[in-house]
Amino acid sequence: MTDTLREAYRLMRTIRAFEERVHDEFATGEIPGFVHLYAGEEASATGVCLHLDDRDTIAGTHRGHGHCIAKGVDVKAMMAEIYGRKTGTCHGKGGSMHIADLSKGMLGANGIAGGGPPLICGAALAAKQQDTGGVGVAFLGDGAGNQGTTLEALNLASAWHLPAIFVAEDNGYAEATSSAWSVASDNLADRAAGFGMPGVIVDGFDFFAVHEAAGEAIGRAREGGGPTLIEVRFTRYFGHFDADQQTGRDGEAAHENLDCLKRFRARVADGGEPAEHVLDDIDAEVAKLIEDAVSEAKAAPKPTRDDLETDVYVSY
Amino acid sequence: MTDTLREAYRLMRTIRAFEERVHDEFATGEIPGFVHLYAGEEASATGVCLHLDDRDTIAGTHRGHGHCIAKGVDVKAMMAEIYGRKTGTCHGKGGSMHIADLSKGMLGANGIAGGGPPLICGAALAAKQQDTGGVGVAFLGDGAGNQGTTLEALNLASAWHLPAIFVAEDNGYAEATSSAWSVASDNLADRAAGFGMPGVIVDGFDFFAVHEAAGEAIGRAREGGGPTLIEVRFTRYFGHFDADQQTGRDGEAAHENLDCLKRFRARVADGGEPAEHVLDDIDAEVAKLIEDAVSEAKAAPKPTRDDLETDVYVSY
Amino acid sequence: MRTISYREAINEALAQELERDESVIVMGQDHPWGGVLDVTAGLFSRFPGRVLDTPISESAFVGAAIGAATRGQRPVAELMFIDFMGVGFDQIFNQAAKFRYMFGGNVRTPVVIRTMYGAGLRAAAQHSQCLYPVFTHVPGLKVVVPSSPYEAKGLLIQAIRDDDPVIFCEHKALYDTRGEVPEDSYTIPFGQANVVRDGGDVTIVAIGRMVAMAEEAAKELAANGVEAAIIDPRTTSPLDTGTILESVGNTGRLVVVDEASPRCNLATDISALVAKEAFGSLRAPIEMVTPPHTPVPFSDVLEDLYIPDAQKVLNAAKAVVEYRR
Amino acid sequence: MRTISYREAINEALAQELERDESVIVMGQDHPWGGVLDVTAGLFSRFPGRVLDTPISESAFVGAAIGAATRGQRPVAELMFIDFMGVGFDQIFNQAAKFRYMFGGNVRTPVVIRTMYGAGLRAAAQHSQCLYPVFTHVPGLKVVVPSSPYEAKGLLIQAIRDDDPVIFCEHKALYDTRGEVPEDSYTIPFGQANVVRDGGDVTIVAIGRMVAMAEEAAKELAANGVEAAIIDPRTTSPLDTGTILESVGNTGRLVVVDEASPRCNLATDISALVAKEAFGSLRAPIEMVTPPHTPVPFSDVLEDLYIPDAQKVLNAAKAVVEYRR
Ligand SMILES: Cc1ncc(C[n+]2csc(CCOP(=O)(O)OP(=O)(O)O)c2C)c(N)n1
Ligand SMILES: Cc1ncc(C[n+]2csc(CCOP(=O)(O)OP(=O)(O)O)c2C)c(N)n1
Ligand SMILES: [Mg+2]
Ligand SMILES: [Mg+2]
Repeated sequence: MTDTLREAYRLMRTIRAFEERVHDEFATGEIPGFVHLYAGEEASATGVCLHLDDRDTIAGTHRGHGHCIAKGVDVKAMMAEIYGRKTGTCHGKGGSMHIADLSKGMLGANGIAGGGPPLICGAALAAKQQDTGGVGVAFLGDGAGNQGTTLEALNLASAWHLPAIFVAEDNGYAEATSSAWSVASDNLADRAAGFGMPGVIVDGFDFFAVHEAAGEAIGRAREGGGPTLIEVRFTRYFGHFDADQQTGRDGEAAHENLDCLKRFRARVADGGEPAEHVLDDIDAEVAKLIEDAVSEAKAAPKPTRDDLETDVYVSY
Repeated sequence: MTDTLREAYRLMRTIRAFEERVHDEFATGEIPGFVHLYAGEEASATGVCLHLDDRDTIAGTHRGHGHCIAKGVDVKAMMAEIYGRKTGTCHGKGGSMHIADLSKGMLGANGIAGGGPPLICGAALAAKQQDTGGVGVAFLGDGAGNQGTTLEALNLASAWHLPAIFVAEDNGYAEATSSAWSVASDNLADRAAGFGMPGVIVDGFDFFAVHEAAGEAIGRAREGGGPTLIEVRFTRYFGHFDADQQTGRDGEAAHENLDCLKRFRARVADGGEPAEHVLDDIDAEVAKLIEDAVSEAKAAPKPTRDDLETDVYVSY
Repeated sequence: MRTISYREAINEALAQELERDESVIVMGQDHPWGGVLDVTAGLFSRFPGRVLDTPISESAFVGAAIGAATRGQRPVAELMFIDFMGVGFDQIFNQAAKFRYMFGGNVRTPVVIRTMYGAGLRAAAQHSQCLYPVFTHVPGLKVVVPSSPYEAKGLLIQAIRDDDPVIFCEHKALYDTRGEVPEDSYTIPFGQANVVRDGGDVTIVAIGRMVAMAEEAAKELAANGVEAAIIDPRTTSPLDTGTILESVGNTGRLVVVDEASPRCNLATDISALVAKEAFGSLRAPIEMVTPPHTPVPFSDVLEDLYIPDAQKVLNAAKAVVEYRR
Repeated sequence: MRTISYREAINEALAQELERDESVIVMGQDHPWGGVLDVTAGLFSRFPGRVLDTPISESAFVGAAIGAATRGQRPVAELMFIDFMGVGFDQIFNQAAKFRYMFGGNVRTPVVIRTMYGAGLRAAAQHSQCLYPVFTHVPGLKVVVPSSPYEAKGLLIQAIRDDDPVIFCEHKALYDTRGEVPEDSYTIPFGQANVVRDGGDVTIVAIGRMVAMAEEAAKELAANGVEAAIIDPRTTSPLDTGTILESVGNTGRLVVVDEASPRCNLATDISALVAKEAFGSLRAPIEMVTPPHTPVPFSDVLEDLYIPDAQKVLNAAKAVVEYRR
């Protein structure tokens, strides 16, 4: 368990440090396009993905860096991708919203709200056909919970009795639109019953709560018990995309009180394991990793004209 | 009330006679394309539409003749349309699956499963904007209840607090696929809660049950109480489209016991009103109407080359 | 050689690939009962667990086929009518088509989406469209439009073995057409047109069911001493531009026959190709034979007028042959 | 005249029509807050109850706009990025586009779907597409692609007053472009191209943002003594074929510049039109300047190579002008 806790902390800290650094770097204007930051939601990806292994596949969202890191995608290659470099996860062709690494079971961040859930039905179906005991996990935002592709996927997962888990990350807003308004039921989890699966709600700042609920759902899925909808709730830190009007940012106070890392530290301090200095060491290691990731990304070559027309097809 | 009952019977009988005749005529090969028959489901369209008036709009399904007749679309023009004649509701350009009459508040049968529910959100929105007290009613099949367009529409109707009613006609099958399998919850009505609206289930062979449930929902919608999902249950008579393998036909027995017209007659016999001979007269009138409709349709002119490229745009 | 129908050819291709490769799975509405027009008849019971029924949830099950393709399966999903693409297109064009490029080459998505297209069955505006130009427009997709039972079998087997996403467009009015088809498994490579007929006077490029219209017209032309070459591209993406350009190089005259709506369709695509690449050999305007810019009408009279037929192809061919500057 | 941005021109058109006609309503994601790139800023509070927020349910709210249009409203719905058409296309192409024909002329559907298209913002493969060729392909839709603030305002007002469904495609990289725009309300009729520049040596037809690329190239050409006519069709459906054919009649040379993917796009459509209708005046191959057949890449280096630019237009124009048989 201590190993798991260390790993949990390391992942959450890595995501946080990655996102805070991307936030700073984006402000310099060197990162092209848009970035959507996962900072604050670390406990969700981490609590879920710690249960996963090579047999399993996840699909992320447009706010996908955290999902990637939690599923083991290389942090340096991710940073290079965000900078549009040839050394990036996608050789600079995808960018922040399309980081994927199939070899790690990461089927991609996704620029389409609701893009992931159907795909994950497929990953779960493949696991079932191949009898690997693997599962598929689709992360989605509260806003994407109103997209027909998501709702259909919930029903299909049940009809096919798939080892699929849908993690609805309700951070209160889709861009500036509140989930209290856009989700007509009180909770996204209320939709689960209409699609014949269990629905649970957990506190997204509490790694332990997420970890436990995910463990139960994933365990059930592996044993042939079918899909689950987990609603993970939190308050958004930053604006929708970085550098926007910061609507939905519920003030600095939220940052203080609603922080999975602080809560995690407080909780493990009670138990005594992992020791504080271990966590501090992780902080330092992560800081260095991110520092290296940024400097290597900046130094890395950009793609060239030769790369423009490759990788469209396997053969054509 | 006697008037309403007479009208109810007349509508149901008209639909039944229309569909049985189309069934026979289709067998002769003179009707082009495909027809999907509503026979057996008359109580649904009738029970709902009797509450509607000029302010109100409905959207039908591919199995749409009954919805059209119940909303007052001209029966002779419908028959001519099914025969592809110039005198048809759509001048022969639409056919069975696309009969519409906006002047009667009928926004079209629809070849797309789940095509109607979004449109009806719009009709309800227009009624709300124009403050007419009107409502929109979308009919949909059990199969279409799994289509994302339908599911999104449920949520939107709630979020916008629209005067919209969704009538899910569960006849047990979508083509040959049973709703018990394809609808992952026990009932389609179970989905209502997940979209913040009431959901009710009624017996589709019982005109009175449908009429009562629809009255309540429509009344609530007119008064600003928002949308409702009504699940109407029955067993399908014929095959999916006429002349197919008749999968899903649960035998002749169903025809005997599960018949809204027979039940209606039995029930009003108890009450004494309308008198049996009144109903018999209606049967005769309807029989003549359908006979005339068919002979006029057969005699009507077909469209010509001049009609091919008209009516694509209002202006181009 | 034995003669079977287009429907049977497709069914046989599916069966042989299901037999050959464990990773092949097949899914679509009503598949346990052979699907809407019996194309998948018998497969459900013959390959237990590998032929799946689906709810009417095109985004979800087409997306699932795509997701499964990235995870080691070779799914064949049926979009019953191509007209239904509107409720499942995102998964096809933003997901499957773009994965490989967006992910820097680190994924294969060997999915086949079988779908019925075309007019002729009085099925009206929402069940008669062609729409393959829309898929052809999208980089990352391959698009197949088989014109005969022989083509259908060989191209479908190729599609299933192909490592890219393939849209396989079956003309619903061809299902009962019969033709010679080898019993053994075989593939027809993508991007290789079939020269249906040789001829030095005019080149007719025709897509899918339109190949038959071109053949009828060519017979009539031959009776009048005009020899038409007929080219069936078989796949619209990739397109065998070489064969088309070579033929126009010989004939100097081109007619393109496309059942799709006339704007931004394959007729314009192939005309433009030739106007750019073979201008020097062109001796007449390029004629396009297509339906008018209208939805597909229901009435039999109107639908018959709508669909390009042999007579229209003949007229167009005559016009380009007789053209003098 | 006063100068405003493309963004402001669109906002002003919406405001003036909301003001003028009670039946106009406006809807889209985040509309209470001005939408994603501030295009609808201020309208929500200025027109209470007539500017609606929507969930991320494109089928439902685009469909609702369409349904409302059949019932007396003139809705303007925003599909935030045109790339999101894949989750709402059915309502647009099978419902709105076909109603009038399927229903025998007995309906009007005056809906406008505003949507952002185009590359240049490093927004990658799912947020940078053009896709107007797909809408142009569909009979029953009108498609507008404004190239400047002046065009944007006049065409949007026309779109709102128009009785048919209109897809209004705004290039996201043009929002900050400024230009002279009258304060009063005005309309620009559909199907009338703008002759941006006269010239007798070569005709350049360019769509949307590509008009600017063509203008840059034309300056360079003029410096070399070549006078290019530039035609901005403004609407791709209906298309002003007359103006294009007339110009090619004069110049005998054509370049079409289209930012859309190269297969079955507007470049092929217009090339094919000319190869059929103006073959007699053509003196050179028709050149098309388009991106390659790939998704839109993320990296700035690659995206810059991807997008057609003035240099590519210049090269194409030179090639056709210098062409000798
Ligand atoms: C189909 C679709 N519609 C709209 C958008 C534009 N968009 C991008 S992110 C976003 C908000 C998403 O909200 P949510 O799902 O709650 O995720 P969050 O950003 O809060 O993590 C929207 C509307 C999109 N990407 N895809
Ligand atoms: C989007 C879409 N997918 C598939 C179809 C093909 N289809 C036509 S009717 C039908 C079954 C519909 O079942 P249901 O909604 O239960 O209506 P019923 O026929 O039982 O009245 C199907 C699958 C369609 N028309 N539209
Ligand atoms: Mg959110
Ligand atoms: Mg049904």
